Amino acid sequence: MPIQADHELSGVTVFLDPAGLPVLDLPRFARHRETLVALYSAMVRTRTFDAKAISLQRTGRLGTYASSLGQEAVAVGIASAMSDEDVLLPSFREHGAQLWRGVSLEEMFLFWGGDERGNDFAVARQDFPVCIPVASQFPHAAGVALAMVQKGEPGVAVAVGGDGATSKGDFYEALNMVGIWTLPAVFVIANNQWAISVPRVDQTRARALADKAVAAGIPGEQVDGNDVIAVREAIERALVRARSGKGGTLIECLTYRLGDHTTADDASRYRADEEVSSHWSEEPLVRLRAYLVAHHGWAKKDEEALLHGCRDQIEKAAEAYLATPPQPVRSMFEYLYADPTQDQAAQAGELGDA
Amino acid sequence: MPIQADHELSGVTVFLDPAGLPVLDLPRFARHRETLVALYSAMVRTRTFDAKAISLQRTGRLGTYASSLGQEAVAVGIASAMSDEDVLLPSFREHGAQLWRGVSLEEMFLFWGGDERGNDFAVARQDFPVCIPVASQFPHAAGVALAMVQKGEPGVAVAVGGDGATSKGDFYEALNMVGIWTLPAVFVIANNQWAISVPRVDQTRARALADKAVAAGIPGEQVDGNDVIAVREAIERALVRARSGKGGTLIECLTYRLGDHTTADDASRYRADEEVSSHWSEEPLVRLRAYLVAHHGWAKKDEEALLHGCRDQIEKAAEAYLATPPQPVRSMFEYLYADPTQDQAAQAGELGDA
Amino acid sequence: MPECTMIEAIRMALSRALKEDPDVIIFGEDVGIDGGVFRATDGLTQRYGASRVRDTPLSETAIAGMAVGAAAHGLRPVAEIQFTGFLYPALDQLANHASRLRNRTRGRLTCPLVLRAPYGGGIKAPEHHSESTEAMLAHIPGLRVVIPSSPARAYGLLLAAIRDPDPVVFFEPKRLYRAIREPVEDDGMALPINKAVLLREGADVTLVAWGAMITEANEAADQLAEMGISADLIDLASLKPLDRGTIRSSVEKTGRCVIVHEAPLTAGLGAEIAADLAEHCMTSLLAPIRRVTGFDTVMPYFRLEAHYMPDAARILKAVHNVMEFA
Amino acid sequence: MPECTMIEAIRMALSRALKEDPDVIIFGEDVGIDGGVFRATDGLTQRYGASRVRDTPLSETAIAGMAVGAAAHGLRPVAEIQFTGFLYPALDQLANHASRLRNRTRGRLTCPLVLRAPYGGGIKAPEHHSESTEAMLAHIPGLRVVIPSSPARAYGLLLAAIRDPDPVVFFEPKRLYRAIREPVEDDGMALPINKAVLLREGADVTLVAWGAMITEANEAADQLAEMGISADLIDLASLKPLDRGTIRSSVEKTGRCVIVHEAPLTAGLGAEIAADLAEHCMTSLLAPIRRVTGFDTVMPYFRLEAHYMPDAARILKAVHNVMEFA
Ligand SMILES: Cc1ncc(C[n+]2csc(CCOP(=O)(O)OP(=O)(O)O)c2C)c(N)n1
Ligand SMILES: Cc1ncc(C[n+]2csc(CCOP(=O)(O)OP(=O)(O)O)c2C)c(N)n1
Ligand SMILES: [Mg+2]
Ligand SMILES: [Mg+2]
Repeated sequence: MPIQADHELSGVTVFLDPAGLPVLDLPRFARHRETLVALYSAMVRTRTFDAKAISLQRTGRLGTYASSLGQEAVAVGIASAMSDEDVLLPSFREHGAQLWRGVSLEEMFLFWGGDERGNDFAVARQDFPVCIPVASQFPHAAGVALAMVQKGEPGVAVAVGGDGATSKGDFYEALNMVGIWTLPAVFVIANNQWAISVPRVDQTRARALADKAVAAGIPGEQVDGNDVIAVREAIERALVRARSGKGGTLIECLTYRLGDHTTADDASRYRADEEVSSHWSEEPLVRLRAYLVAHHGWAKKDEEALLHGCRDQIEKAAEAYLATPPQPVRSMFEYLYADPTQDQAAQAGELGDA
Repeated sequence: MPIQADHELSGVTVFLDPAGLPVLDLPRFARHRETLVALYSAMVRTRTFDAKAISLQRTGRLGTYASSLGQEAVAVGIASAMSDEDVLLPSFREHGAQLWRGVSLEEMFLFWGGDERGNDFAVARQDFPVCIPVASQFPHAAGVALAMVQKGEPGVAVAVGGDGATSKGDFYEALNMVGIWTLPAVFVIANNQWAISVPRVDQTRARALADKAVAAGIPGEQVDGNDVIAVREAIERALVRARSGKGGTLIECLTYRLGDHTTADDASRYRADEEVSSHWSEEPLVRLRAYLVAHHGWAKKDEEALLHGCRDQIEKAAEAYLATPPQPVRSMFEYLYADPTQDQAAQAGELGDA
Repeated sequence: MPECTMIEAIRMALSRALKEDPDVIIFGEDVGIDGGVFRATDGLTQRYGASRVRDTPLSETAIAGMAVGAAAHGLRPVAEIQFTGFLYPALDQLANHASRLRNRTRGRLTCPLVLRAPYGGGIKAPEHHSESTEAMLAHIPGLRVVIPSSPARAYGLLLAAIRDPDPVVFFEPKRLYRAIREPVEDDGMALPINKAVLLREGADVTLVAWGAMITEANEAADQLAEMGISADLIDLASLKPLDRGTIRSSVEKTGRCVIVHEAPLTAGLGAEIAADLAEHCMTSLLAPIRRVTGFDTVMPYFRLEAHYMPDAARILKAVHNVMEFA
Repeated sequence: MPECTMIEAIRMALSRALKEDPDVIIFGEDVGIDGGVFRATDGLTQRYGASRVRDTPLSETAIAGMAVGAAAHGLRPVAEIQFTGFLYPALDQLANHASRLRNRTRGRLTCPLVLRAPYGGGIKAPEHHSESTEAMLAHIPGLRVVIPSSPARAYGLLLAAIRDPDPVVFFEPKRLYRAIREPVEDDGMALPINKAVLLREGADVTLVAWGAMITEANEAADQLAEMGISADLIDLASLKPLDRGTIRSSVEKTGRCVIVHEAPLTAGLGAEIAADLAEHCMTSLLAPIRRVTGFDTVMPYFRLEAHYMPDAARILKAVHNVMEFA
């Protein structure tokens, strides 16, 4: 009498199909041109940032960089649903979410350029920096959510990780904590089908990553992660639920990593070009643009103005980044403890006048 | 469109109800008096061992001891289903399983008496010693199963942990590995409703611990852990499945910890006596004895002979244990590496002639 | 002033911290109604509520990770790991996050958490219940590591740890939980967590120890005194950052040093102390620096445990050895 | 004899191990078709099959724990952790199980596993990709810790690690993966993993280093030679257990010692070496023992990384300092 994962997957939430045709009534927020343009613009901005970052890396002016090409809707969808009082705990591929939250382009370049000042966000000051050890941000999110509860704050902690992250024990332990304490946390999985070279099917035999919510007794759901409207709608529902004291949700966004894992990776070693090109037809910008063109009179000149504006902004930010002198060498000692230690003082001395 | 854990729990497998009345046709193995008597005897032996261990601890002649009172059916049910070629990876409460597998009473006393020789089993030489860090035995089981596959051995790795163990990341990571590689492993949860002072409901919001299998895409099921027939039947099915190359299973045995967590614990601090006494009516020995009496002519003299035999055996083992001189002090250096290191030789010197 | 044991002093400090700062929160396995397996939190959930003194599921990684998140978002979590042997799953969060968050964000987010754990051997506990892992933690930049050796120091150091703006690992020598009583005033006074404590003064040799080894070192010093050898006894108390100054001054005076710890010799924290002295006090040294430590082997199961742990006799032997050096 | 890089030498050793022993199995993240993020396993899954060179899910704890189970049941797993910064979740299995299984069972079950990980800094990698955690591991009784510093030593030491009957942590200085070429014969000859290597001989000072710091120390020694100062250069190679004899003999000869490592100073492995010398070679020492190490702070993001890493200039300064000591 085995229990199998025999419940029906309730289906993947999607509003706009790859061609930009609505397959469901759009949620209220998506009826406003302004909102849709903002979402679209944020995705374009993200993609433009991405291209610039890669070109800076290729020319030795940025460090190893993780492109979010093809996943812009996940990041933008998440952040656009969030309020200021919420806290974002991103992995390393949510550039679009960070930008929407107010992290500046220059800060982003600084971080990926190997400078801690890129994490000293001028706004979104409660948001966490990019998390490199996969899945270790999920317990942080449980902790942030716990702090919100204790302090009676209305916020929700929103952590994002990849499909690979769902195999880690910390993801699971944190999910279980969210369940047990009914914490206001939303865990988002950006399932881009690959963890470096390991495809989704080799990551877990769970039918859906959203199914893992069952192990913690909280709801899980799948959304089309290339439909920014679907992502935002699902996150909004989860945020409302969390804010009303009903606890956490696991949301799996189905998307695809169109680029290499990072600039240090060569995906052609392990996946077929045809697979990648087949996914280009589903990417998130095209479909929203098509919808804007068809329903909101988005014209060529709008598109050009947007692109031009983005490029301009990003070029300026890149220039500012490139012109930023490194921190003084002694800065490496200045932020470790609130008060520098004797050892550090002695060791800083070894640096001489650098 | 959230996915909820909306699948039906398929129900808890049980053959003998608390009164010993069969509620289902008994499986084939349970139709033989001999088999049933062996199962019953093993449970009685386990409980007798338990009582002796506690009394030795109370009189300062054994270390902290974890009683398995009330959970004998889980341990005996598991081991009785296993073959010699299988490997048992127990937590610290499966005395009945270890005894069935051939670990001697004296070895058991030695181990709990703080002597490593208790882990140098004369038989069951591939079985793992008791695992103290909760849940860390589950990845070992995945590794043992992997070795069995690589070597073409017919065995299955059987790991056992408690309800508390299911909250740990290593349990989950290992379960996922078993799923992904279709490994011949059976993970058994002895859900005794408590992890020291933390009740099952505060361990996870998952409806059933068996549900956690969903997160790894393998089957999970619940059995009445106080019905040794049910435990053995479910484990047997899982072993057959694993041996036939179909992969792992998670089995949750519902039982109850009738004693303190260990001899260092005082459960009256955190749970009501009434709760405990209510569970005495469901404990595993009574029901099988009732069935044996009703259907197999188990007589008072059989019972007395059994008890007497167990006590006798156990007293002898305890005496042998108490008479065993400690290992030479230098033994602490002799088993760390295959070849002792220079440092150790130097340090052993410091021990003088001890 | 009431006399109390270390476990009572710890409970007193925790209770005061909960009372004085609403942001203090305690969580861990069995810290609630059970009051912790050693009773450090006995009565606290009843007194301060189950939302401030919380039982967690059995999840050391999440306990540490949650503490990081909660601390960064304004709480002062005091998390308990039930035994140091079960701290390993928490190390990733300590080393990769707790210790770095301030530095990574140039001070924007900070991590004022305390991770408490019963530490060390000597109580005939089961396997994996007697570990001494302080050296691993003391190697991690950005952490503080504190180990008290008496009830009063436990009280004052724990309060300091909780109030400190940075992450502190607080190891409690479980062998001392109930071994000593001393007067402890619940006056809310913290002790400095960047200073070693000179417990007794002497002229001939410096003994450096911490935790339960203070008792052994002290006993050795008593016996030495009878033989006319007087010792400085330094309780390190704060192991990271290390108060090198106090140790160096003492050794500059005595010229001899014996370091005592329970953890295995190789790469134990005693090595750092000896290395520091070898570098900075070489000309003062009248004899080699000796370390009296646990051996480089797994602590034996408890039947032989006593042979593994350093004791006054082994310390005396080392002291005689350095005194006789010519 | 073909010249090869360290990464090629490692691949050659792995390939030979797979070929010579059917019980050898490789698993880890991206070790399969991708060949590992540094290509250490490039082509191996194609050659030996996907069942012997296996991609795992993203699960460091399970990778280590499975390696323990597989090793105990007769395989010789060579598991890869993608970077040392992601090794922390594997520590529980290393410290609580791998290192102890033989001891716990009085030799009945053993744990012949190798855990490989790209190690150290110097390649301008992102956060958490440049860690040096060897001291934490070297503190754990029952483990071996090995770090090669050249292609040929990588080949011979890795073969030895795989054939060793006990668990070995094998850290590969990623900065050297492609930095040096030297002739490496694929002859299946292992190098001893309990011996340090005297790389150059001198009379005036002993330099002790490992991994990528050998390159810096060697450069320093070259420059010293020009100044008429000759150095013994010891490549520790096997860090645990430590070959104390080789170091002591050298220092007894030279009377001076400078130890170099990338990891932070405090409680780094340099401390153990200095402490050992301070205890056993005191009378030979002509000058204080100096350590040139990473600082006691988180390695800065890569823009400032170079200022954190010890280099020949810092080593020279320390050597001059000990040479001038009077
Ligand atoms: C704990 C840990 N292990 C390994 C790595 C190296 N690594 C970086 S990203 C990555 C794959 C992550 O896959 P996924 O979670 O799907 O996120 P994606 O990169 O696809 O966005 C790996 C293995 C890491 N950063 N952290
Ligand atoms: C990793 C770890 N954390 C904490 C402990 C201390 N501890 C020992 S048993 C136990 C509770 C275990 O509960 P459960 O898994 O339900 O098993 P049970 O004791 O009920 O058989 C705890 C917290 C431990 N041994 N290992
Ligand atoms: Mg992915
Ligand atoms: Mg339990």
